[in-house]
Amino acid sequence: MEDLGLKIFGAILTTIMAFTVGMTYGGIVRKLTARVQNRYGPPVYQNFLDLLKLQSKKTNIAHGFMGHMAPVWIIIAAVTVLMFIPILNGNLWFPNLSFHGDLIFLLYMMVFGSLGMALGAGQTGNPNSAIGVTRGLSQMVGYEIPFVLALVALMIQFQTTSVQDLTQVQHETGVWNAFANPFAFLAALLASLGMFRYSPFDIVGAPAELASGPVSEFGGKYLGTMMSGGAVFAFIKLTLYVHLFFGGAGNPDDSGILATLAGIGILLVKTFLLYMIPVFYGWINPRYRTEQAIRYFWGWPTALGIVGVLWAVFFN
Amino acid sequence: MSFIDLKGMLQPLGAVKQLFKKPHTIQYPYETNKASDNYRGLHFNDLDQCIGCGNCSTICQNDAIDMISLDNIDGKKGDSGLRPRIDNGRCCWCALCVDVCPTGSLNLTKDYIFVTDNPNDFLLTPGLDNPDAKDRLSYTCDMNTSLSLYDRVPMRELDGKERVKSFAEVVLGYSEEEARAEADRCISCGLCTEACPENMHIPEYINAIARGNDDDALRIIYDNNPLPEMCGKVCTRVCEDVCALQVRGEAVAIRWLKRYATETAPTVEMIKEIVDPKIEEPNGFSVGIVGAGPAGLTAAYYLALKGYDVTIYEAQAHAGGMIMYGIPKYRFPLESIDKQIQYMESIGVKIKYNTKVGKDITFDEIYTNNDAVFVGIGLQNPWNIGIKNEDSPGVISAIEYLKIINSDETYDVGKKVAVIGGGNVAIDGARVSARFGADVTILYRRRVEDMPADWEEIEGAEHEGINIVPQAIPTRIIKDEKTGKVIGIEYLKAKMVAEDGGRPRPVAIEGSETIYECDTVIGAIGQQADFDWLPENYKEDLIIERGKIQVNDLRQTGVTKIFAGGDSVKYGNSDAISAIADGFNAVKGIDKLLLK
Amino acid sequence: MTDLVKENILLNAVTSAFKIEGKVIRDRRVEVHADKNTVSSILLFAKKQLGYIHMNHMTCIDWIEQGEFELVYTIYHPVDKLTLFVKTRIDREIPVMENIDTIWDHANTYEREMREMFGIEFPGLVGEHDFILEDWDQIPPMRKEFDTHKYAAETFYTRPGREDAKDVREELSKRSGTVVPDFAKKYSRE
Amino acid sequence: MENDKNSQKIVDYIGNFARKHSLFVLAYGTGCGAIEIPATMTSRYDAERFGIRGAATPRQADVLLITGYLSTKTLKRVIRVYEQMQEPKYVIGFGSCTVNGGMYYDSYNTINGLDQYIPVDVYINGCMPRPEAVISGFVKLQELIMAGKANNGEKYRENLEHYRSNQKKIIKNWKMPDYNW
Repeated sequence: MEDLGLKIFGAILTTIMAFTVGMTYGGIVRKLTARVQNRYGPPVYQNFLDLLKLQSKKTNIAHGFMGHMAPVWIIIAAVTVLMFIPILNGNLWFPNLSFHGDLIFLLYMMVFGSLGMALGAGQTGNPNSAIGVTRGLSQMVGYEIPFVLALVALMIQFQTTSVQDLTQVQHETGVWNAFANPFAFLAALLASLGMFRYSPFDIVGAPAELASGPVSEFGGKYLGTMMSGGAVFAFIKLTLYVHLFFGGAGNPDDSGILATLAGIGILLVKTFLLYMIPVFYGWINPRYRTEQAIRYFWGWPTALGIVGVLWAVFFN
Repeated sequence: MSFIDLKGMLQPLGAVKQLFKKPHTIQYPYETNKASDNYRGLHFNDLDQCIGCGNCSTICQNDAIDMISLDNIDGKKGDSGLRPRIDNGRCCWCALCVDVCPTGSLNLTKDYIFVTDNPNDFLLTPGLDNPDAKDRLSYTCDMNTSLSLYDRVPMRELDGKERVKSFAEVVLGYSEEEARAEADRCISCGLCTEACPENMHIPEYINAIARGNDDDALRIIYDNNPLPEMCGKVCTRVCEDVCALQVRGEAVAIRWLKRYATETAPTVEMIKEIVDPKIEEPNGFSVGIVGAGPAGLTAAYYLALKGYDVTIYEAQAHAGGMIMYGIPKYRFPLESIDKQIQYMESIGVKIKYNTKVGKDITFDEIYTNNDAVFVGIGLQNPWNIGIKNEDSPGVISAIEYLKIINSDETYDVGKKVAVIGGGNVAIDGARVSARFGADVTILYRRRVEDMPADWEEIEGAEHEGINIVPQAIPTRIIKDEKTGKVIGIEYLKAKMVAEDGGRPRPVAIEGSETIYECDTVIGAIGQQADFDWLPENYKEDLIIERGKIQVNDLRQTGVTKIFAGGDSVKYGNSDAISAIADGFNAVKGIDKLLLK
Repeated sequence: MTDLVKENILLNAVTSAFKIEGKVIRDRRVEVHADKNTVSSILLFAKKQLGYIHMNHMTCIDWIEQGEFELVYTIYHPVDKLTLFVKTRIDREIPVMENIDTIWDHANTYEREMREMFGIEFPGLVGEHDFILEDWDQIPPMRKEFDTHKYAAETFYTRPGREDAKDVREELSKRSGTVVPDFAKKYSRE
Repeated sequence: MENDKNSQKIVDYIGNFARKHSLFVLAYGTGCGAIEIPATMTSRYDAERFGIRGAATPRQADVLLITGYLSTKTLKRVIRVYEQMQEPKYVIGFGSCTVNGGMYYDSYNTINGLDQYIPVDVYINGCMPRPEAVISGFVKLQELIMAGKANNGEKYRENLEHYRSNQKKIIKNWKMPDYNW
């Protein structure tokens, strides 16, 4: 029972941390983007204000069952996925529901949020939403291929389908997977550009032409909830990448306060640096059209993914 | 094309260095930006400088400017008392109002931020609501950028050397193009109409000239002035003193434009055809008029139009009064007067010449035979100069002198002439003398800029070689002991002493006696009315104070049946247009008295 | 200044073919005045024979005093860079004009606009009647007898608070106690 | 009771503070002013400092910018957009045209006073207002929000009859859906 209590506490702690970190990163990115654009930009906590305001707005518009469910779906997907992500490697305070094969499970669950959004957007009947969803799903088809190839390469190389195991391997050998299989890493990294939907892959929600795309019919609390889900998802992706390729964070043998804080610190540094890659890529790139984006993902990233798989098959 | 474009891949990294630069954001509202030098922001109006001409309101394409009366601003002559108020809910800051402001009082400022939650806040009275904006003027209207035309179309004149040779008319008149161009300058504000004693419809007839409808212009003029030819030539034109354009530039040549309008109808028949006066059926009343001066003629004309039986009794052989005998012919030729008189007579005004009331006919007779009497006798008797040896031969008053000259008689002024006084009559006397080849000097007590005469007259005199000695107080006339004739005049130099609440007063400087040698001294320091012809019993009832008959608004005297006008009543200045106004108003009075 | 050779050749070609009047406005601008029935044949002739393959514009002018609408067809020769104005006048009371959207498709847009703004009928013109205006129930707004100022004042809200405005000329007349006669008022400032 | 009131006050304060600093703007580019919005968003003026940010759809927007004259045809769309916005919502009128018609005051198809058809919180003077003026308009709106005076949606709901009758006077063929708030 003691174990279960700790797990429940850990789940709540994880969720709060994921939400806070995700939102803050968003705020920092807005600030940095502003600075790169030679202006001051909003304060770092702007996203929290936005969320607070959105949640305090009246929301009287109903678009049917899926319209109501979409944000909920997203947040459920986000929290569920979060439960399977190791936050700190083997730390007692941040337990997770790992099992053998959870990497494959995550692959499916991570699409779940987008699907919920797609269904909700479809129910609203707004043509802009429909177009946005089509574009979003097309783009997803684009980046999923290199991403899956990269993960398959890892699975083959280390003969495991558990995120926990992959992290443990890196911890034991001391070699990050980013160096163990650089091709798979590069493929996954390029795929992550699409995942975060920063420019140039932001045609899904292009405000000027699509009226923010899939979310165009969602305002107020719906949008706020979606925003929270998005923030959690951003944290999930970053943490997953850190654990898959950058050796994870935290020491599985020590769950003391100091070690935990150090682990969190390392996690934040690593995730932030990782996050800056798509953001930076976004600063300097204009927007791609959907077919350009797909061509991009099916070009170099996919090739790198295949090389990564071959590397895993033939050199290990 | 290389396989991997390394430069192309790394170049964008340069964007990162922006992170450490100072942003070039202006952190409004914590920092402010300076508006450009001629930014067109909210309006500012200098309320003291503004004359309320309403030109801004007229030009505004968005109907955004209203003229309203403000509490602390009263109208006066040359100021309508109204001030513009801008509806910022209409204004689009095109600044046309600024460009056409004749005084330059309306400007735009650098203030452009005005935010409110109340849509009724957008009415702004510039100057009143933002008095501190004066320091932040940006788009202003200077003389170069203004759309108003400040320069008068010059009037063609005879050359000074040419004109002293004869009594030919000095002013040549506007040609059609010149008149149209000059009329186009008018902004039709109407400030002049209030200044004009007769309240002529000045903007209307100038507009008619500008649009090429000279006939309409003449009709509008004849609506309340039957002597436009005279006014067009010798009017004192107080209207031009209050012209909105005169504040910064030259006034519209209202007088010359009127002259132009009258010149388009050179004969009596044409005047009659164009003006087409509507003469009403005789109403059975008769009015007697004493004196065929401007006042009497005006009263006669409008009374005749209204169907009265009008008779004028004139002592001289010519009608016109002071315009006939007091104004030299180079300013107002004889044929012009004759034309006007003929036109008067053609509509039924009867004039009895050489009929001096009190001598050829008694006033009682006129009084009893008519239903009303109008007295327009003018000022006939000159004031004395009031210095020693005034009665010597060679000393003459300007009025007498002009009368002699205008009656085609001769008067020998000799080689050198001194004229005392600074009014129009003095200048007339001087210029007439100059035409006889004399060397003329005007002695005036004050400075040249204080002279009551028209600046055009003064300039004309200077062009004709007349010497003006200002600040000179005559003390005595020197006469030759043997012949008794004038040989010179002695005067003291004066200095101007500022006086509280008045114009500077000349004070003689002791021991500065100067002698000017001359053959003739012409005195022109004012005239007074002659009431000798009036029976004593009327004199009391008429109430004559300080030489002037007291009348009410309708020019009615103490005696119900007697009306009076012209120079001899207390109303207005001593000029022709005031006399015309008196005549015009007396008609209203007579109408009221007789027709009720 | 060019010697206007091209322009005169064009003018002669059109005027002699249809026996109509015309003139060279300035370099590269030629206008001809046609009868309303010959307009389409002139346009066709210009398009097929002379190479005026592009219609720039088509517009209407309301000559209310003459009781006529003037229609101006502006067509352009992209090689010679000449612009030909074909002008015609139609009766204002019976405003019917031939439909030319068979010659240029985009004439349809201009004709629909004119139908709505001037009330000119083009028989056979395809398209909804509510094109630019919606629910218009007055006379066509571009006709000169339509008083747009009055209509706007009646239909739309005008913010109160400006009733105390005074007219300078009236104020001055009132102060001096005179009245400007009616015949003179037309020269007063509006 | 008093305690309740105070807690309500604090909630209001926090809500207003968040609203004040997070304004999602729907720029309905009707007139000339549409060109001033991008300028306001540029790095020179940087409206995002105030949490002002473009919202592409009326569902997400807090502020509706009417950037100039409205033709009767556009008014229909504006009313629909406005009604789709979720409370609390605010309207900013740009320039003269929204106050008293501006230079289109005598046009046959341009409305004159915007506040007759939808309630307006803040007017910005100008033709058109410069970006600084636009920002000062937002600052004014922020003040109103903080003071709890910006209750545009409520005003509209309460005076719906008035606004509807005015709207129907202009839009003769009323075929608009009624929204339930």
